[in-house]
Amino acid sequence: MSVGNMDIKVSEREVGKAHVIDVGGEIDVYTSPKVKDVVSGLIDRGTYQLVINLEQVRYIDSTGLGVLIGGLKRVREHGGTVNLVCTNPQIRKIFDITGLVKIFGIFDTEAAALKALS
Amino acid sequence: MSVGNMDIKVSEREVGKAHVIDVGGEIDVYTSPKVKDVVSGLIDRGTYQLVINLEQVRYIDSTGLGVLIGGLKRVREHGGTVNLVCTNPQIRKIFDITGLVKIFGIFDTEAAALKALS
Amino acid sequence: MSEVRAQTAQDVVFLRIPAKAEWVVVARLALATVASRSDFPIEAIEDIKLAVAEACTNAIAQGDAAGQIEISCSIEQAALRVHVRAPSGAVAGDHRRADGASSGLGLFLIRSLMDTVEFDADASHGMDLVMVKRLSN
Amino acid sequence: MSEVRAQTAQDVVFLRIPAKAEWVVVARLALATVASRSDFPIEAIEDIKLAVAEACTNAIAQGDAAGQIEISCSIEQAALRVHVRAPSGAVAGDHRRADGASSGLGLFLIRSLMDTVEFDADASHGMDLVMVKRLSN
Ligand SMILES: Nc1ncnc2c1ncn2[C@@H]1O[C@H](COP(=O)(O)OP(=O)(O)O)[C@@H](O)[C@H]1O
Ligand SMILES: Nc1ncnc2c1ncn2[C@@H]1O[C@H](COP(=O)(O)OP(=O)(O)O)[C@@H](O)[C@H]1O
Repeated sequence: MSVGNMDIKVSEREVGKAHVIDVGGEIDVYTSPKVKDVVSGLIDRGTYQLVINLEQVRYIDSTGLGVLIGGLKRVREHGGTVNLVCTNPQIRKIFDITGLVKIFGIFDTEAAALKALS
Repeated sequence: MSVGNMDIKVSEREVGKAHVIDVGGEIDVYTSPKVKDVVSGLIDRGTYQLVINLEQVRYIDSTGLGVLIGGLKRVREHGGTVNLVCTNPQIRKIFDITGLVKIFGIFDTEAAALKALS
Repeated sequence: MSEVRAQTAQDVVFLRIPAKAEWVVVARLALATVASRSDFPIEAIEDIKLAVAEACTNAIAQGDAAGQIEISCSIEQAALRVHVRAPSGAVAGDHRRADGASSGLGLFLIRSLMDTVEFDADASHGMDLVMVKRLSN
Repeated sequence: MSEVRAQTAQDVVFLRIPAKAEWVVVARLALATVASRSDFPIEAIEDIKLAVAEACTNAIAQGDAAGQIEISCSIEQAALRVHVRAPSGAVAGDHRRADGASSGLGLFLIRSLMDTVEFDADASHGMDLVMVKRLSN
């Protein structure tokens, strides 16, 4: 039984005309504001082509989904897109259950998520 | 935050004239009887040269230490030895604190623990 | 006497945390550990984790920051029954945060992940949620 | 009123488990999570985990199998105060298991790993242990 690192890691980098946000750890009611800060910051600076890489995310709750949905709504107002990279089956299941698979582009690789932006 | 596999793994194998007991997981008040079963079973069958490999053990409590101490006492009655393989610093600390470093041979590798038996 | 108790007594794990976002992880992980010890498969453990967390998040959104969340988990034959309560004793109904009326997504997830769910929330009594996850499905 | 409460209130996580070996892992992990959220370094988290587990193991060895262990963890400025109680209400003193008089090794570990320890065990009241781990050492 091990206690993993509970701190979430969120960082962003520019890839061509898009920005990739890397998230690692557990996105819950305590940590999701940290994800929101980075997403909102990028959108505030006029970036509307986003890939959010969730490959290192082990857990996401409704507040985390809310951050993603909120980001998508904002970039769409400017003709932008949010694509997700997600391979974890438990997390894909959450996107399935909530019907969010129909709203987000969800990809197995970052390359595919970036390619689908343009 | 992840919940690891809470079931302990205990197995044994013959190496020359000695037996190696491999333990993996967490040795606590619930799981230590499973370790004791394997140690006692070997001693009951007349094996008094033992290496207990704790490399895959992430946690040990006083009941786990009690099993090791009990095994050592029994094999010593027959001129035998229990050597331990332990690299985890937290677990080595427990052996230090309790003074058990002076009673057990504790080694970084299985080869060293086996060599020290004879 | 002790035999009668042993027959009727059911193992219950009870946890009380402050109704604050930072402690939800304690509930989530404690319940995951209980489920793991109760031989639930990994996927069901993940479901229970998320359902408990959503119940806590809901209580935090609706409640009073000085409040507590009480989680009681009964280990039954082949099921876990989890009761999450957030009494709103200290704060009058009309002082509660209006923006947390109800998290549709959180409750939707709970209903999707657990086998049975009874949810009751009103301003005078706080939140009361009972959910059951069965071992076989 | 709510300001006064916010000033005096201290975050407390409370856990009650059946006094059985299989549930000690729940206490151990819950306390590790609390310590982790309270910014204790990994080594101190391991110390707290083991100390809480030893307290539970001690209670199980001394107590009544139908009993409960109560763990209360107060999150203080730069310390965790953990109170472990195992009331022996249901069982008369002379019915307790004689072989569990006291685990020397377990208590020794608790005293070694924690900064302050107050231990009280007697047949009529059960076990009562208060231990503190400070953030800075
Ligand atoms: N399956 C879904 N598809 C699209 N949008 C959704 C879905 N579920 C929730 N939303 C939107 O996500 C936001 C947050 O949802 P929810 O958690 O239900 O509300 P609240 O923030 O009140 O708790 C809302 O704007 C809602 O419309
Ligand atoms: N540091 C030590 N070195 C050698 N033997 C020890 C040490 N600590 C405990 N023991 C032995 O280990 C066994 C279990 O110890 P302990 O846990 O203190 O007792 P109990 O089983 O009554 O709880 C006893 O036989 C004791 O003598």
